[in-house]
Amino acid sequence: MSVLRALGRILLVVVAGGFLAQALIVFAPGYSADERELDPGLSAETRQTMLQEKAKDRQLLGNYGRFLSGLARGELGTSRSLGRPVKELLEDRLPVTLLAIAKSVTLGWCLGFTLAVICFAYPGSPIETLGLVSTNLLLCLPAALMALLLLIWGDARGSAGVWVVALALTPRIFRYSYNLLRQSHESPHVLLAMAKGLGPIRILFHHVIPPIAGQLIALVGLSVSLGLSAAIPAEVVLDIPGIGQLAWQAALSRDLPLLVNLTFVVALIGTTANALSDYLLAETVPGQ
Amino acid sequence: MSLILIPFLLAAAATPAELSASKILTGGELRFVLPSEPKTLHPLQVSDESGELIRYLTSGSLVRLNRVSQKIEPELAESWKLGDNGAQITFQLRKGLKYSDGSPFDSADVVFTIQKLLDKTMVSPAAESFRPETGTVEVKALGATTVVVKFPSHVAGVERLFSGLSILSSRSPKKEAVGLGPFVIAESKAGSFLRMTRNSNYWKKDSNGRQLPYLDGIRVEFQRNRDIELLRFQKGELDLVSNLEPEAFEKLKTNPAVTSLDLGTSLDATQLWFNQVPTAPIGAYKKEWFGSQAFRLAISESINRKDMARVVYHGFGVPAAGSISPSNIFWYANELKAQEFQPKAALARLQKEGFRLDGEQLKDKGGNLVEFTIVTNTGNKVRERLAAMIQADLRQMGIKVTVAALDFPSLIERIMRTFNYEACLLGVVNTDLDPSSQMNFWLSSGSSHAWNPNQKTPVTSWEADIDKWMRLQSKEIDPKKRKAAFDKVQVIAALQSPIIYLINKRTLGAASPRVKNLKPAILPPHMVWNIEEIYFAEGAGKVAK
Amino acid sequence: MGLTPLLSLYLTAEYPGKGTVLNGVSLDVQAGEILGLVGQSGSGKSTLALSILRLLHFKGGSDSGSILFRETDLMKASEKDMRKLRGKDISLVMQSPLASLNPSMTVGNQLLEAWRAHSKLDGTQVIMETLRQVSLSVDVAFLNRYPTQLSVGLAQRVLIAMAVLHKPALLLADEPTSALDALTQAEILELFARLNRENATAMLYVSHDLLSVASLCHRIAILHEGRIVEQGEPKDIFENPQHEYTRKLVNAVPTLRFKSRELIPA
Amino acid sequence: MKLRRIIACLLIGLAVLLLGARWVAPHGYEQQFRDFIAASPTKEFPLGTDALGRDRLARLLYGSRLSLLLAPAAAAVSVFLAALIGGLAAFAGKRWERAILLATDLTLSLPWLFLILTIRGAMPLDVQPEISVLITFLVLGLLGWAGPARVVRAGVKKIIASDFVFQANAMGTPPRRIFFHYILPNVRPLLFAQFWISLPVFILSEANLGAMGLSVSEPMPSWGNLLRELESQTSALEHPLQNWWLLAPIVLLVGVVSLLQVWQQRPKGSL
Repeated sequence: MSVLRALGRILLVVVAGGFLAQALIVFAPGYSADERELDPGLSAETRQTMLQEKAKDRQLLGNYGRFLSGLARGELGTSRSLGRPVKELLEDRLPVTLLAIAKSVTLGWCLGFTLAVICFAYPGSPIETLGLVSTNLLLCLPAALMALLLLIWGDARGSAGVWVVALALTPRIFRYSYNLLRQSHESPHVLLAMAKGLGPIRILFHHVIPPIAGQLIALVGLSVSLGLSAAIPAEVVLDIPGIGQLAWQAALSRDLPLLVNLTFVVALIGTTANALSDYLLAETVPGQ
Repeated sequence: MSLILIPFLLAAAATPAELSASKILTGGELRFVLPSEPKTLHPLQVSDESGELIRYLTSGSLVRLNRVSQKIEPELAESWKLGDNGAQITFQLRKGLKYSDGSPFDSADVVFTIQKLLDKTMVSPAAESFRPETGTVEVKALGATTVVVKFPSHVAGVERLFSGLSILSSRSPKKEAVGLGPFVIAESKAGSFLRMTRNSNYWKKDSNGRQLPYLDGIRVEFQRNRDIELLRFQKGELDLVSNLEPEAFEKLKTNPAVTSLDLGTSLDATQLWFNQVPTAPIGAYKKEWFGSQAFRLAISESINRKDMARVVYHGFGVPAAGSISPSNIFWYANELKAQEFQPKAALARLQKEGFRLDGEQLKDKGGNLVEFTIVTNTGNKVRERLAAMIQADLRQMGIKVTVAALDFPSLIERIMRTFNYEACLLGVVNTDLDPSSQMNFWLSSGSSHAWNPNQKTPVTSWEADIDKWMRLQSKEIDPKKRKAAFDKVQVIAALQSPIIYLINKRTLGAASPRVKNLKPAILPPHMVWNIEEIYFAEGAGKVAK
Repeated sequence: MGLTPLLSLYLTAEYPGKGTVLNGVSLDVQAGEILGLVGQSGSGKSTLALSILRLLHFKGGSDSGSILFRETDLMKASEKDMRKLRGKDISLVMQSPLASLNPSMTVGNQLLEAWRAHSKLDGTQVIMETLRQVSLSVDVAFLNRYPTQLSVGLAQRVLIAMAVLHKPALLLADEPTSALDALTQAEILELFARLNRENATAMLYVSHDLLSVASLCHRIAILHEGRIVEQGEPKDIFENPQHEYTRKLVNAVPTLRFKSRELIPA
Repeated sequence: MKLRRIIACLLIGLAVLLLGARWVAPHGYEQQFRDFIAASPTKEFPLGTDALGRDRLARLLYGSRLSLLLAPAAAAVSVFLAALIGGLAAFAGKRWERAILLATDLTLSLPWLFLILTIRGAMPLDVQPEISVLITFLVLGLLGWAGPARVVRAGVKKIIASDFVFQANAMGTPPRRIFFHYILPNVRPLLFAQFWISLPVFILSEANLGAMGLSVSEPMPSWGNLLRELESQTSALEHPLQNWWLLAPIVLLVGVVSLLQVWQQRPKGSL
C-alpha cells in the first residue's frame, strides 16, 4: 500500500513537473526565437514556418495532453534542435550520467563522511581546522575551475567528471554529517556510554551514528539530487555526453520536447531517490 | 594579398608536387575538436558549422572554392559554362567516378540532388538560394556527363552556389550515407566523437599518381570548452586547433612544440548598431538620436578601435572599415578606411546637432541625459571586453553606457521580434565572399536589415539608394560592374554608419608540427579545406589513441 | 575516621565562558557509604560527578586537583586506564533516564554492551540477576524493547541495572530521581538503599532535594558557590545547621516531618 | 576567547578595508590603463591588472563589498525558508508533510533557468546594477530552500520524538510555541551547516546568473565574476605560485568564509 502511494507520488511529481517546466520554458523570453534567423540567406517562407511552429506551443494544456498520451504509448517525441528521437538521445546519454552519479555519490560520501568522522574525532585540533578550510576551498571553486585543475594536475580525463561532482558533494556531506555527529555526541546517552567504559570506536558506531542514521539517510537521498544538479555544469565543462550536457544544449536552443522529457527524468531520479531514502528512514530508525 | 598571408605559412604550405613522393607518408589519424555536435549529418540539411565541416570532409561538390586564391575551381565538374545572360549554367562532369560504396556517379545523381533540394519539404539552408522568389529552377541531364541548371532569371555569381552543394547518390541503397568526399563516417558516439576513415574510392590522385587522401582517418571530438581543448592540444592529444582567441594564440606562440598559424584577417566583423525601428518601445528622443547620422558618426568616432585591436585582440585584429573585410580580395572597396579615433571631432559634431556637455555629462537639445544600453550575447569574453571598452571610451564623451549581456535566444527575440533594445553589439560571421548572399541584410525590405528590418518602402533616401545599387549588382553579369555597384553600397554605408563596424579579427590557429602540407585560409574550413593533401611527418602511422 | 577513604578528592573545575564552577571542593567517600551531595541547580554537582569519571572535557570543561580512588590519583590516570575503570569500578546514573539511553538500541543490547565492556564471559546470567535485583521483568519481550517504548521509571531502573552490572565499588548517582514522579521516586530511593545494603556499593548521591538525600544517605555534604560549606550526618544537618545556606535549605522544607514519615522506607 | 577576538578584529579590519575601498584602492574599479594589460603586481597595481588594464586590487575590494553583503543575506533567506518549510513538514501532520515533500521534489526538478530568464525579461535593460544583483540573490535565496528542507525535516522528526518535546507537549505547551521555541533552536546546527554550505555557492551562482544578464554587468566587479575569470587562466593554474596574485579572490573568499565559521562556532559545553 505504501509502495503504491510512493509510486503515486512519484507519478504526480513527474507529471506536474513536466507541465510546469513546459509553462516555464514556453513563456520565457527567447522561446520563439531561433538562431537561424540571423542568417541573411534564410527565405521569408522558412522564417514564417519557424515562427508558426513555435507559436503553437503556447497552447499548454492541449500540447501537454498530446505529449502525455504519446508518452503512454512509449513515444517521447523528437528533439527539435537535434532532430533525433528523444528516446534515442536518452538511451545514449542516461546511462553515462547515472553511472557517473552513482560513482560520484559513493566517492563523495567516502570522502565527506570520512573527513567528518576524522574531524569529529579530533575536535579543536589542526586537523579539524584543515578539514573545515579544505571543504570551504572545494565549495569556493567554480566547477569549471575544478575541472581544469583536475586536468592540469591529475591527467584524469576519463574520471574527471566523476571527481568534479564528487568534490562538489564532499563539502556538503562533510558539513552536514559533521554537525550531526557533533550534535549526536552531545546527547546524554553518549556520556553514559562513556561512563560505561566503552571504547571510542564502539561509541562512534553504536551510540553516535545510529541515532542520526535517519538524517544521514535523508542526506543520501538528497545527495543524489544534488549530484544530478552538479552533473550539469560538470558535463558541460568537460563535454561528457550525458544528460547534463544534453539539458544545457536543450536549454540554449529552447528545445521543448527534449526539455520536458529531461524534466521528467530529473524528477523521476530525484523523487525516487528521496522516496527510497524515506522508506529506509522508516525502516531503519525505530520509533519514527 | 600580402596583408593576408604570412610568409612563414607559405613555407609550410608547399604543394605535394614540390615534394618527392617518398617524403610523403600515408597513414595516421588526424585529431581535432569541434565546439558542438553536428545537428544533422544529412548533407543537404546541415545548418551548423560542425555539420558543415563533416559534410565538407565526406562529400563532393561540382565545384570548389579554393580558399587561398578565393577562386572557384573544378571538382566533380571538369568545366562549366554560363549561358542565357547568367540564368543558365551547364556542367561537364568527370567520368568514371565512384561513391564510397562503389556505386557509379553520373548526371542522374546531380539531377537527383538538385531536385531533392528543390523539394518544398526539404528544410535546408543550402536550398534557400535555389528557391527564387518567382519562378522555379529547372534541372536536366544531357547525357551521362552533362547537366543544365536553369534559373528563372539571372543569378549573380551562380557557380558559387554549387560549391557548397554535396552531390547525393541516386542509386546507392545507403542513400545520403555515401559520398564522393575523401572520407567516410566510420563510427560516431553521440555527443562525444565522430570517426572518419579514408574513402578508398576517392577520385583524386596526387601528381605522382598516388591515391588521396594521405591520411587514414580523422577523429573529431565534440568539446565546447576551449580551455580544455587548448590544454589537450598542448599535451599532444590533438593535432589542430582553429579559431583561436587572441589571448590563447599569444600563449601558444611561445610554445616551441607547436606551429602557430596566423591565417590573416578574417571576413568576420564585430559591429555595433542602434535600433532605428520606428515602432520600437524606446523613448522618442532616443529614436531621434539613433536616427541621426551625426550621432551615429560621432559614436563611431569616439570609439578607439586601435586600442580594441591592441588590448582585446592582443594585436591580432584590425580596425574594420565596413561589412566587407580587406581579406575579401575582390569585393573590398579600396577607398574605405576604418574610422579613426577622433573624440574632439565627435564632440564638435554632436554640438552642431544641439548636444552639449553639462559638467561631465552629455545632454541633448531637449536636456535629456545621453545614455543608452548595449545588448550583447553572454559567454563571449572578447565581446564583453569590447563592450567594456566602448563603455570607457564613451564615458570620456559624457555618455553613460550600460551593458546587458543576454543569452542568445533572448537576444535574438529582442533584436528580431520585439525590437526592445537600444543598441546591439554582435559579431557577424561571413562565409560567403559574394555580396549576393547579403541581399537580405542590405535591402530595406530584408528581414536581416539589422537596424530597421522589413520596411515596406525605404524610410530614408540613403536606404533607397542602397536598395537601388544592391538590386543593380544582382542583375549585372559583368563582375567589374557588379563590383562598382557594390562599392557604392559600401561607401553609403560608411557615410551613414547605420552599423558601426569595429574590428576584423585575425583568423588564428595552431597545429602540431607533424602535420604537413597545411594550407590554412581565412575561409572555413580554415585548416582542413585541402584535407586530401594533408599528411603526417614521420612516425605518424603510430598514433597514440 | 581512621580508615583510608574509597574516594578522596580535591577539585577545582571551570568552563570557558562560565568561569569557575568548583573551587577547591574537598570530599571523602568511605567504602560502603552513601554520601549525599546537596546544592542548588547549577552549583556544580554534575560537574563533580563528571570530573570523577574524567569526562568533564565532554561538556567542554577543564579541572585540576586530585581524585584519589583506592589511593590512585585518577587525575594522572591514562584514558585507557580510566576506560577500564568506568562502568566497572565507578559507574554513573544520570538524571534524564530516557535521554540517557541510546534510542537506537534495544534495552537488552545496551545491557549486554555494558557487560561486554568489561567482561569476556557470558553475561546473561548476571544480567538476569541484576534485572531481578532492580525489580525489572526478565522476559525477552522486555529486552527487545527500545527506550522510547519505556516509561521513565522503567528506564531509570534499566539505567541503574546497567550501572550495577559489574558491582562497582562506587556509584555516582546524578540527580537520579529528579525526572520521576513521587511514587517512582520513592521506589528508586528504596532500590538504591537496597543495592547499598546487598552489594555494599558506596554511593555519591547528588541531588538538590534535601529531603530525598536525608532519607537515603549516611552523610550529607552541602555545596554552595563552588565549595563544600558543611558536612555531617542527616540528623546533625537538620537539627543543627551551621552554615547560613544550610539553614536556608532546611527551612525551605516546612512540611519535612510530615512528609518524611511517608517517604522514608521502612 | 582569545581566538574569537582575533578573528573578530580581522573581520572588522576587512570590513573597514572594504568600506573604505575608495581610499584604499589606488584606482577606480572601472578605470582602464590600456598600456598595462594583464600586468604583474607593481607598486602602482599591488595585485596587477586584468585583461583590460583595470586594477585588480580595486576590483577585488569593490567586488567583495556587494557579494559579502548579499550572499549571507541570500543564504539566510534560503535557510530560513528551509527551516520553516522543513520544520512544518515534520511538525504539521501527515497531510502537510506529503504536500510539502511533493513541493520539494518539484522544486528540485524544475528548470528554473527559464524563470530567471523571464525575470530578466521583465526588468528594464538598464536596471541599476545594485537592484539587479539584489534580485539575483533574492531569487537564489528563494529557490534554495528545497534541498535543505528535506534534511531539516528529518532532523525535526528526530527532535519531535525526543523527551523534552514530549514533556512540553505533556505540559500543554501550544504547538506554535513548541515549534519556535523547542524545535527550531535545536535544528540550529543543521541550519548553520546549510548556511555555510550555501554561502560560497550563492557567490558562485551569482556569476552564472550574471551570465544570464541578471546580475552586475560590466564594468562592475563581483566575487562571482572575479572567480569565473580564473577559469580561463590555465597557465596561471599550472603555476599557481608564480601567479599568486591571480588567486587572491579565492584566497580571500575561502579565508573570509572560514573565519566567519570559526567565529560563529561556540566553544563546546556552553551550548
